[in-house]
Amino acid sequence: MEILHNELKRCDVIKINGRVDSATAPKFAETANEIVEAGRFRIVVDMDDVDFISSAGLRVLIGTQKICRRYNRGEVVLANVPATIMASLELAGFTPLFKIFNDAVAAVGNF
Amino acid sequence: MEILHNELKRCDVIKINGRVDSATAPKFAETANEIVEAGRFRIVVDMDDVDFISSAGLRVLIGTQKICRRYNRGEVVLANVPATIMASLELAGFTPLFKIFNDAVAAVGNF
Amino acid sequence: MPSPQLATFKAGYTWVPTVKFPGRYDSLAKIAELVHKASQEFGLEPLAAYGVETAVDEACSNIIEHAYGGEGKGTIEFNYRIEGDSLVITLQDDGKGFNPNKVPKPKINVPLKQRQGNGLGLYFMHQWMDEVSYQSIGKTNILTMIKRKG
Amino acid sequence: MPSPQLATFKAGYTWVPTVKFPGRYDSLAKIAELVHKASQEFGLEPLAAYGVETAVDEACSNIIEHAYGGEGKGTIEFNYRIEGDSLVITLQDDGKGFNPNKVPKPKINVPLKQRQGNGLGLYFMHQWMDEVSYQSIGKTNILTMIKRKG
Ligand SMILES: Nc1ncnc2c1ncn2[C@@H]1O[C@H](COP(=O)(O)OP(=O)(O)O)[C@@H](O)[C@H]1O
Ligand SMILES: Nc1ncnc2c1ncn2[C@@H]1O[C@H](COP(=O)(O)OP(=O)(O)O)[C@@H](O)[C@H]1O
Repeated sequence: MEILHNELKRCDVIKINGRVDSATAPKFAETANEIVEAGRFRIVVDMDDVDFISSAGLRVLIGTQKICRRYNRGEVVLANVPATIMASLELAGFTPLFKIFNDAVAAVGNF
Repeated sequence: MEILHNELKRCDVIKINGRVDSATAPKFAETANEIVEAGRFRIVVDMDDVDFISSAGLRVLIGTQKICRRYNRGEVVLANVPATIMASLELAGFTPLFKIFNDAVAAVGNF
Repeated sequence: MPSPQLATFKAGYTWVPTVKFPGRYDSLAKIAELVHKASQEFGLEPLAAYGVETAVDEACSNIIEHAYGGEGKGTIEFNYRIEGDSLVITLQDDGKGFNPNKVPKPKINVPLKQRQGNGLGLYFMHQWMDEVSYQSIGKTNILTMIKRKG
Repeated sequence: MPSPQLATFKAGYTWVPTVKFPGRYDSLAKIAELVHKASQEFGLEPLAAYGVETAVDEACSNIIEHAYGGEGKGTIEFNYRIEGDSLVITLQDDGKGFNPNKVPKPKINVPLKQRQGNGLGLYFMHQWMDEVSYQSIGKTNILTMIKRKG
């Protein structure tokens, strides 16, 4: 897994490439933590190149969403979600908890 | 030429596909005019799929930039500029007049 | 006279040797490669194959985290066979056993604040596979998961 | 005795028939296709080919806008030939002629407020091509632009 972090004016984009499983989810969590610890709570997770995400990865998403939504200070949104991962998010009941955008431009532009 | 216009929260994205020449530049100008007439002055021009742009297209860019920069109310920025078009922009002396971003996400995120 | 092993073979049965992986999280990607191979051989479409990958990943993560209580404590034995219209995957460990029937289902349709981050593993296994069964024989725990075609 | 036309042929000279286009802006994309073909045949790399496309597009736009004063008033005759290391492109019209030497250079390095939107056409032609010449013979204006290799 590879993580690219792009700090923009009004939000941060985390682009994940590859597999998010128990081996790699900690790296994703670390990036997300760095962002919220910097006092930034508007995050776009760009999943265009994610091959696979297990419940370990979903755990990071939900944990970060809880922190970001607190005091209405921001939120995590998703972009470019592949069909397979969309099915997982639906099974997990995540689709009502995250705004999902077709592309990263729309996701960034929503903030 | 095909034009896609995407109105986001804080800016508008114009994505141009194909050739911008004297035949098609008026359509580009029309889209840009609609945006500024709606009182919106932050515009991203995404050139990823532009094959060619003549001075007729550059004229639209500079005209729109003048309108948007007035009273410091906004600006036109460029994204995904192909190498050939970058050479044209440089010859035309446009590179100091427009912020140029590697991708549309960075361009939108700059507003 | 055929050997005893061969005698158990049925028509449409593909036998593949068991592969043993260290019980570490970096084995997950390697196990996933075998799962891809199995799904392809079985002829699963991409979404179903993604589901099988998920079920196996969750099962193996649980073995490391819960059965062994951490990385580097034991091994995971992976095996698959294709029996007619069934892809049968087994995972074996010799860690701590558990009773899957005593594990509560995760609460899926709750507001964000009440939503738990964990508890999706077994749920995913049941959602993506057609059959999931677990037995402990002596020190060995065997998880069997079956995916059917169509 | 060879025909007078053939007598002017030199070694390494490719003769291509002149193509006549209506003086309308939607001819520009069609002319660009011929220019691509010419650049490819001549073996130009993509950036140089883009420059030739630009020069021809600007020249034809000027013919329609300035020589004819609008669309649908006359034709543009396009011809190219490859002479050794030179790609020679000619454009002919029978509109109003002009004196290119009297056209001032555009001001390129000025702040946005002073920057003009027009005046880049002739400048681009000279920047992207190695030679640009213009003559009016009777009612016919001929623009010749040459791109050299390397
Ligand atoms: N292979 C296993 N060995 C022992 N206990 C397990 C195993 N798999 C699951 N469990 C138990 O079942 C619970 C639920 O597992 P699961 O649904 O995967 O969610 P999570 O791992 O997020 O807790 C675990 O917390 C653990 O107590
Ligand atoms: N083919 C032509 N016939 C007549 N006048 C021309 C022609 N091309 C250029 N001109 C004159 O030269 C000027 C500069 O042309 P150009 O550099 O292409 O910029 P622009 O077309 O934007 O004015 C034109 O405004 C016009 O007066």
